[in-house]
Amino acid sequence: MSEPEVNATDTLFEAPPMGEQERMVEAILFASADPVSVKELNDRMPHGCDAAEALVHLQKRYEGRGVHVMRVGEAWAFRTAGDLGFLMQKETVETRKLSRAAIETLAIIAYHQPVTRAEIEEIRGVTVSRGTIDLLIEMDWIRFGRRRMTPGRPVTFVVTQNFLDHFGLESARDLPGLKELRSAGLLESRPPPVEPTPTDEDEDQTELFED
Amino acid sequence: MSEPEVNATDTLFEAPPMGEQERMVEAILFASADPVSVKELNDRMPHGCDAAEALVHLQKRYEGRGVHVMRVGEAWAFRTAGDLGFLMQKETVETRKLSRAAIETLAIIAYHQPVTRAEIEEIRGVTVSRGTIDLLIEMDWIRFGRRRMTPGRPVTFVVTQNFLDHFGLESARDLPGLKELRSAGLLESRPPPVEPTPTDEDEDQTELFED
Amino acid sequence: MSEHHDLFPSNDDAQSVSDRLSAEALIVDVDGFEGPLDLLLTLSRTQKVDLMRISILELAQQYLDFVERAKALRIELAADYLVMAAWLAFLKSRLLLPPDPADEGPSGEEMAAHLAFQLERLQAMRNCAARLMARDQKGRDFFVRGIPENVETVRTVNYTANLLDLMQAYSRIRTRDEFRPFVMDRNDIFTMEEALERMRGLIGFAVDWVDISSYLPDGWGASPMRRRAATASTFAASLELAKAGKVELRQSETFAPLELRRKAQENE
Repeated sequence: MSEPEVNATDTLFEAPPMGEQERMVEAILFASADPVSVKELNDRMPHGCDAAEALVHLQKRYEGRGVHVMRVGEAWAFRTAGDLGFLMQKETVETRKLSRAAIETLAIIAYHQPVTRAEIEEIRGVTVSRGTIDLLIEMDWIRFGRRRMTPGRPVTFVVTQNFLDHFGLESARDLPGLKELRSAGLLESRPPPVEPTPTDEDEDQTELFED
Repeated sequence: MSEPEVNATDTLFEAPPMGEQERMVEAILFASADPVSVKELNDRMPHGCDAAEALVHLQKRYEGRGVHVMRVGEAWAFRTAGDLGFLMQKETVETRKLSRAAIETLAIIAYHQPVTRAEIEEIRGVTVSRGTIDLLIEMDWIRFGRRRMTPGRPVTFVVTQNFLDHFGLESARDLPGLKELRSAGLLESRPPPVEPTPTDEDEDQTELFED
Repeated sequence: MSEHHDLFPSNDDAQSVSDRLSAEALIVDVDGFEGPLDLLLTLSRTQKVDLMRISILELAQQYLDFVERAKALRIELAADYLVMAAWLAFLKSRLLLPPDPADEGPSGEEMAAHLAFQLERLQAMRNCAARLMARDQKGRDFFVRGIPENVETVRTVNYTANLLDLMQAYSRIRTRDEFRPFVMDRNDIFTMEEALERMRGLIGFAVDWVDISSYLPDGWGASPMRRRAATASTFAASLELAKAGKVELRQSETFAPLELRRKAQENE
């Protein structure tokens, strides 16, 4: 439209062969940011072209291919073949260290199972967030144990077989006791920092993970 | 992770037939505006696929079509055929007019890469303004290469994948006229004869030309 | 433009009008040149020969003429143009004079060859730039997919922890109680209150000057820590008593023993 003289000269020539017209439709549909109507195709192609016919050929050519020529309302566009939609997903796997809150909760469950949430909180001295428990359950490291036969019948948590497998333990009883930990030099000899660390708060999901 | 059994079962089967793999590559390349590397193709396709081979078939299939399978460095992309550009006036994005300095600097980087700023200046005979380099980096046509292992460890510049993509080059080796320039010795960095160079001229000599 | 015609009458009548115009344009557009090398390259075109066969001597003369004319026109040339002029003048002299065998350094021919190489290389890069820009370009001649489909990223996170992490976490919790907030061990503290109490009972006897160290409680002089605590509190208690007007303090000189005696009460 901006160069009307192009169209004027085009009329002097025959319309391009159908194979060429098909190529043109192919390129236009490919590059356009929106589906393109037959009218717009004809407007953009040289004078005498028959976009509708070219579309029929093109559609046939793409039958069974990885992309199809699809009608979208009054317009046309390329679309990924329905059976290949799974390729449009990209899976990424990220490895992160378990947060301090989560590992402590897990340790308490392992050493004290079956243990209720209230007991975990008492031992840790801070509340245990739902997210921490959920994460450990989702990882299949802990599961619900029997309910405690005390008022309120609280649920208990125990470690799973998967936990034992992951940590290479025969049973949770094989975990070394405090005395052994101390003799193995695993006990921290210095008091924890006075300043409360954010993970101690355990309020927030985001704080579940260490940076 | 959410469906770990999918991957597990995939390995139980043979890789899909090559025709299917070709369809997959076709779908993935069609869906992306940017070139996709062979590695990413393989990552996204089912286990056992050979994207590189599928690409050979696919490239052949699109020979002479309205869109082509183009190689861009280590990656691949569909691009409309160059002879059909006239149909796309609507899609054309008005590109910034590059200064002569920018174009020459770009060409020197492309043909001499990796090249230091001092070498660019030596070839052009003028200092390269910071803005020129910045502009080319901003356009994602050049990037920093490795530092040169010479005194001062100067940074070098190389062209990017986007540069290759923009100019329809498979690799920097396909730059037009590269061979001829090399055989003519014009790509060698030939140091000037040791003694007086224009830059370390004595003061009194320049004074000859002052009023 | 036209006024420069008179200022620069061509010295070669055979030169075509266009050549003369371009020669003048050189002067007028001196700002348009990208440095002396660019100017040299443009001047070299007037020789109408291949760059490989260009006469560097002639080129040097052309450049020097240019600088002369610019000077006559009172056009201020940037320093690098003048530096190049100086270098070319030097090169010219080397090319014209017979080589001095005592002279070390590159010969005029070597210098000229390098300049020719530089010009040829710059011209080659100019041609490359032109060929590059003449290529089909993305977004102008060929196009990318107009409706790209977003690749959905399914991110899975693997959390890791090993047995050591687990045990360390547990020990951390279980040993937390062993580290109560720091509380002063009071066994070795002799408070000021205690010192006051003790001294109140004793100062009645201090009619004469007494070294206050004699008020230290029994058994507190042995360990240094206890002695320090008792001395400090006894000293503080003495000050307190002096402030209350019960005793007088004196010290004969710096670091001499501090002495105390009961203050006579007026109403006693």
